[in-house]
Amino acid sequence: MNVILETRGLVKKFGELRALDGVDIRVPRGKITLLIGPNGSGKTTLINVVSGVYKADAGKIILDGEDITELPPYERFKRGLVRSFQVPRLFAGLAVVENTAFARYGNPGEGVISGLFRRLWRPFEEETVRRAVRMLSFTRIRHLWDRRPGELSGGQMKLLEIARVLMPDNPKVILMDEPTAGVNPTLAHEIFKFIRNMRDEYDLTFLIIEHRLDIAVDYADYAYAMAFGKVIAEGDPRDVLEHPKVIESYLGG
Amino acid sequence: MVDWWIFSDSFLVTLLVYVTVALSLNLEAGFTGIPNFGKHLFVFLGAFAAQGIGVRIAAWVYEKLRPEEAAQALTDVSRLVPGASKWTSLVQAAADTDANRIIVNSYLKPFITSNLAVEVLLAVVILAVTVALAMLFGLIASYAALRLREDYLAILLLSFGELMVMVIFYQTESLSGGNKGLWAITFTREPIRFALIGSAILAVIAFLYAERIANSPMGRTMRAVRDDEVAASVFGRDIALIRLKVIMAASVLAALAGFFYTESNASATARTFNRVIWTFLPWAMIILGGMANNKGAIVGAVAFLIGKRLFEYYQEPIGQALHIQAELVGSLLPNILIGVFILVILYLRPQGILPESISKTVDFRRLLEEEARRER
Amino acid sequence: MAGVTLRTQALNAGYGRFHIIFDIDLEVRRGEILVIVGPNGSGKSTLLKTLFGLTKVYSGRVEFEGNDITKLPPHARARLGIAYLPQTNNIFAELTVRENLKMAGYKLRPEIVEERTREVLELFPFLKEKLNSKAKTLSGGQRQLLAMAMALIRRPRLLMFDEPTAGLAPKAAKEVVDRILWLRDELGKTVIWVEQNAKLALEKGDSAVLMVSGRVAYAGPASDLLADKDLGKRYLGLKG
Amino acid sequence: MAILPGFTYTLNSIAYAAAIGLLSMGLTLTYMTTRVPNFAHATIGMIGSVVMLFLIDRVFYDNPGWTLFLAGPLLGGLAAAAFSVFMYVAILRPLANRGNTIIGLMIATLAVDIILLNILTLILNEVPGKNIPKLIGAPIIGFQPKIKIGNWVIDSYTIVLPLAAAVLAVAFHLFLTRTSFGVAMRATIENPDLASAMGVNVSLVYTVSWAVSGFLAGVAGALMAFAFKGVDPAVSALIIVTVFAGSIVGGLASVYWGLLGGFIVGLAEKIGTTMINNIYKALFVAHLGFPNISLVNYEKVMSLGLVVLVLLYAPRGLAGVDWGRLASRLGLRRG
Repeated sequence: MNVILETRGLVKKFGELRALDGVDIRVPRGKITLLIGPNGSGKTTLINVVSGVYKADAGKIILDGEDITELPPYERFKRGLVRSFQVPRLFAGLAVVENTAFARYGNPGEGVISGLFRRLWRPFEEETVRRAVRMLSFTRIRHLWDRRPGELSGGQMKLLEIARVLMPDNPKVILMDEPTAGVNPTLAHEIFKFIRNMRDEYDLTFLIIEHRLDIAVDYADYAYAMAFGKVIAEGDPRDVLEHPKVIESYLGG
Repeated sequence: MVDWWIFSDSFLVTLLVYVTVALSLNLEAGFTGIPNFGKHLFVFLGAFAAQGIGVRIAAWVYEKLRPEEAAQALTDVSRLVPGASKWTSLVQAAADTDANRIIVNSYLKPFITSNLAVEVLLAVVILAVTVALAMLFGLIASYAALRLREDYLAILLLSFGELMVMVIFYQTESLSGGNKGLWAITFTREPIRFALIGSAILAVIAFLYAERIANSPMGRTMRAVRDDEVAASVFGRDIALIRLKVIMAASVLAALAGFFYTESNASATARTFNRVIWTFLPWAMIILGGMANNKGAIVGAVAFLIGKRLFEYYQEPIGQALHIQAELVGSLLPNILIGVFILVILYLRPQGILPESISKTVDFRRLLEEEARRER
Repeated sequence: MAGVTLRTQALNAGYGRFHIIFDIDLEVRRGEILVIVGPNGSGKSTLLKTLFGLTKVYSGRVEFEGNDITKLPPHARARLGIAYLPQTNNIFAELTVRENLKMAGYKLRPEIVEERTREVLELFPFLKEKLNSKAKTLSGGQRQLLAMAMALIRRPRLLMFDEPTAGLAPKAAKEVVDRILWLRDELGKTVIWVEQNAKLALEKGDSAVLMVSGRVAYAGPASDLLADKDLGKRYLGLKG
Repeated sequence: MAILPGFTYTLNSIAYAAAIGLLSMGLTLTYMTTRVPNFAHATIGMIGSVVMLFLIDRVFYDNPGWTLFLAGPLLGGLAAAAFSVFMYVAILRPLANRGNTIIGLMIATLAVDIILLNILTLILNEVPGKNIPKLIGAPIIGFQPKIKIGNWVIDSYTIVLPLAAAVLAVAFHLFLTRTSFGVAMRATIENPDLASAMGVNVSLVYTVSWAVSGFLAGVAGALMAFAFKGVDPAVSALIIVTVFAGSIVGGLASVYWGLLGGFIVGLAEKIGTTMINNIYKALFVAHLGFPNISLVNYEKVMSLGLVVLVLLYAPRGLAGVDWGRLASRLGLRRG
């Protein structure tokens, strides 16, 4: 298996609670990997630790051969780790197209002095905006380009959040926290179709927390199941879902 | 009818200076979400460069270039000012609250205006000092901005500004003249014109700068940091660095504004740089104009100052009507009204009068149409 | 219908723009335990909050003892006899146990509070020793029981629990569950019980609702659902 | 040369610290309930000073007996409480309901501060005194009963102020623990949603917290009026910084720690600075040839310094420090 993201013995404690209790996962390159498990099993904590929003108490995170455990979030991003949030964290004062364009890093005009020189950043910016427009039309919210997030519906906000994570140049791994929460089933299918298209077209790697297993299972290539801060099963998504331990973790003793 | 002269040169300088300070605060508070409640400190830095530091540099140059005249000046001033034996050099005497006036006006100013090279050089040095001070204090302020939540940060910046102005500069005479203040080093034979032209150029630069930045990728990043730090850092932005850059740039603008303001008054006293007129008033201006809106900040500044000026102009009739002393009408009532006005704006339009607009880094509409055509 | 304590019809609700639960029809009869199970993110807790008036209802209807309460605010529902016990933050940790009980009867007359406090202390004797300790010194299970005791001071007819056993050790969890059964058996209360541990809840409950992706996937006797050999698949939404 | 400051100075310092403590306590209370850092708080205290001044001018001019110390703080406290409630109910609450952010509300408190400060100044300038000709800047230090112990003549406010702080702190503690409304207030601070579900009128609790906060400020202001050279509301601009420092040092999460934080910062400003100055003079100036300047002027650096230290090393203030663990780590307690 060609592994692009790996965690080794990852531990995260909140007081007495060990939210992550030695988590080892290996995310295969160019695949869609599901991360499932009942409430409080540590899925979102894992995403937060991997993306650097929380610091790990022990263990290592390795992205494409490089140890990124100690890096701040923005450095992890620069190395190709992109994430979305369960409740979309959109920039309320930015229009939809600006929200999307912001997600691409590396604009030479991002300085209090370099920002003055249009010639310096214009080509990059034009390319960025073109790409943002493409992502918006891909996610079917292009017509909303000049709206603020506050004017969007919940589903549209999720779509914008998704358009955003696809903006960065050469992302290595895209972490998604419940991309279909709060959207209707039809749209949920479309979102997963879209993710699958992105995987095929750009050879992207996805690690996705998802509760709508009925929908997600058809699109995923691989799955990890967690319970009580540990990985309890991994493998083909359908097998993982029918794994007795997994069912037990959902149903309880 | 209002007499045209109430909009005198010095009023115009004040207006232009406030435009600059409001634009500068807008970069921090409106665009980047840094609640700088200590703005008065940064404005005062420019004043301090013009007086406290300016007179020392000028006196030092005077002593170096014209040692005999400087020695004579020291003797003269020692005769005129009691208790002068403590000074060993003109630099010391020039920063003394009692001797300062005589030395600056009778010796340093004639010396400076008589020699164009010295004048230009001195102006450049003092401007450089202003910029350096602004960056130094900006660095200190941004250190706090890295770690604190916005309400704590606002409290800290307010305390920081208040304490710096109050203690370091106001209670300690030797630095900036304490209660009496110091005369500043001014330039040309008509300092007010110099201040007017300087503050006009500065205001134009500040506006062009703020507009360009607002419509650049940097402006977008600043607004993103303001709206959600965590999301911005997850998308690769070093929040600390962005805040640092913005505070630095804004501080330089504010300090330069303070410099030209002091030039127009020819003197400055630290205690007049209080949080009401140099922090609260600029905040009032940007709130009136709509946060993160540069044109709005200018509209806010102009509206407030003209209103305040008219009030001062009509203080006699208003005072008679209200049965209170005219000078209190000029000094207290405008503050009360500004306070009330702010509360009304906050109530009517929590987002300000002019809303924030989409940035114009590139022509979004054209790119959208091109992309749509390409797709078809 | 007589004997129905609570009923919903085509209930759609969510938070602001996020539509979470769709077309919910359920009813709970007087004196029975209705368990609501389902994987996380299925909308169980949101449903419970909706029944107590804590979410935005887009359409549909909630009836309590025959009265339409869809538009009532939470405190009005509390006054009608509904108690809602959230999963966490259901007690005041910084207050003593005595003060917590006092708060529970805040709007009642002091004599009544005193009398009911005495009754409740008889039912939960362990609280007597802890009366003057801060509630944060209680164990997780004891906190849930304190929350239950607080609810009882108001003499509700319907109690709604949101995952009362979450995060508890098995022994403490059992104690809490026993108390829920006791509420029905000894006190004759009606209970709606949202539970993560589906097997446990289905064993104990009278009727059951299975939620998947914000919709009701099963409604009927709890034992039937428990006996379904495809329960696992059904639960994860893999089988309609 | 003595390192410790003199007796009278110490008494004055303790009184000042007690006043700051009362102010920090009130500031902390309203922050805990409504989350608004109130920049007008010190000026609200000045209402108490103004009331005290008027009482002296109109009533107690000839005979400033002990009743002055009862009437002044009480009436000053009530006036300040009334304004504080007005400020919350008529200004801050409507603004919050209109969707203003925390920064917007902070600006609003600054606006109220400016309005109130200028109105008080206007009153003192414009309303003629009956006995004291010029009210603004009137020194009233003489108008208080004297306490004589041997050769010492003590300004009695320096005794009354700490006493008042102690009494009010105990009274407030009893209110919070013994009355059901007080318990409801603590419950609301911890979890407003749950408290409201129990039938607590949360908005009434908030209003009362502003009343209490204003009352504490008014009492402090009334007694503190004696401490300054003349009654001038503008001193609030200086005091507010110290009050915030006290609240932040306390942690803005417990009224008791707020009181203590204010007290500590107040003492540090007065006694701490003097001691440092004395040490500087005795050691650095006398023996090491440092310039002979007075460090006493730098008392506000002390409060800022404490704030910076606390924010850097104990971001939740002294209230957030785990004292038990600290004690055992320092070997004071086995643990």
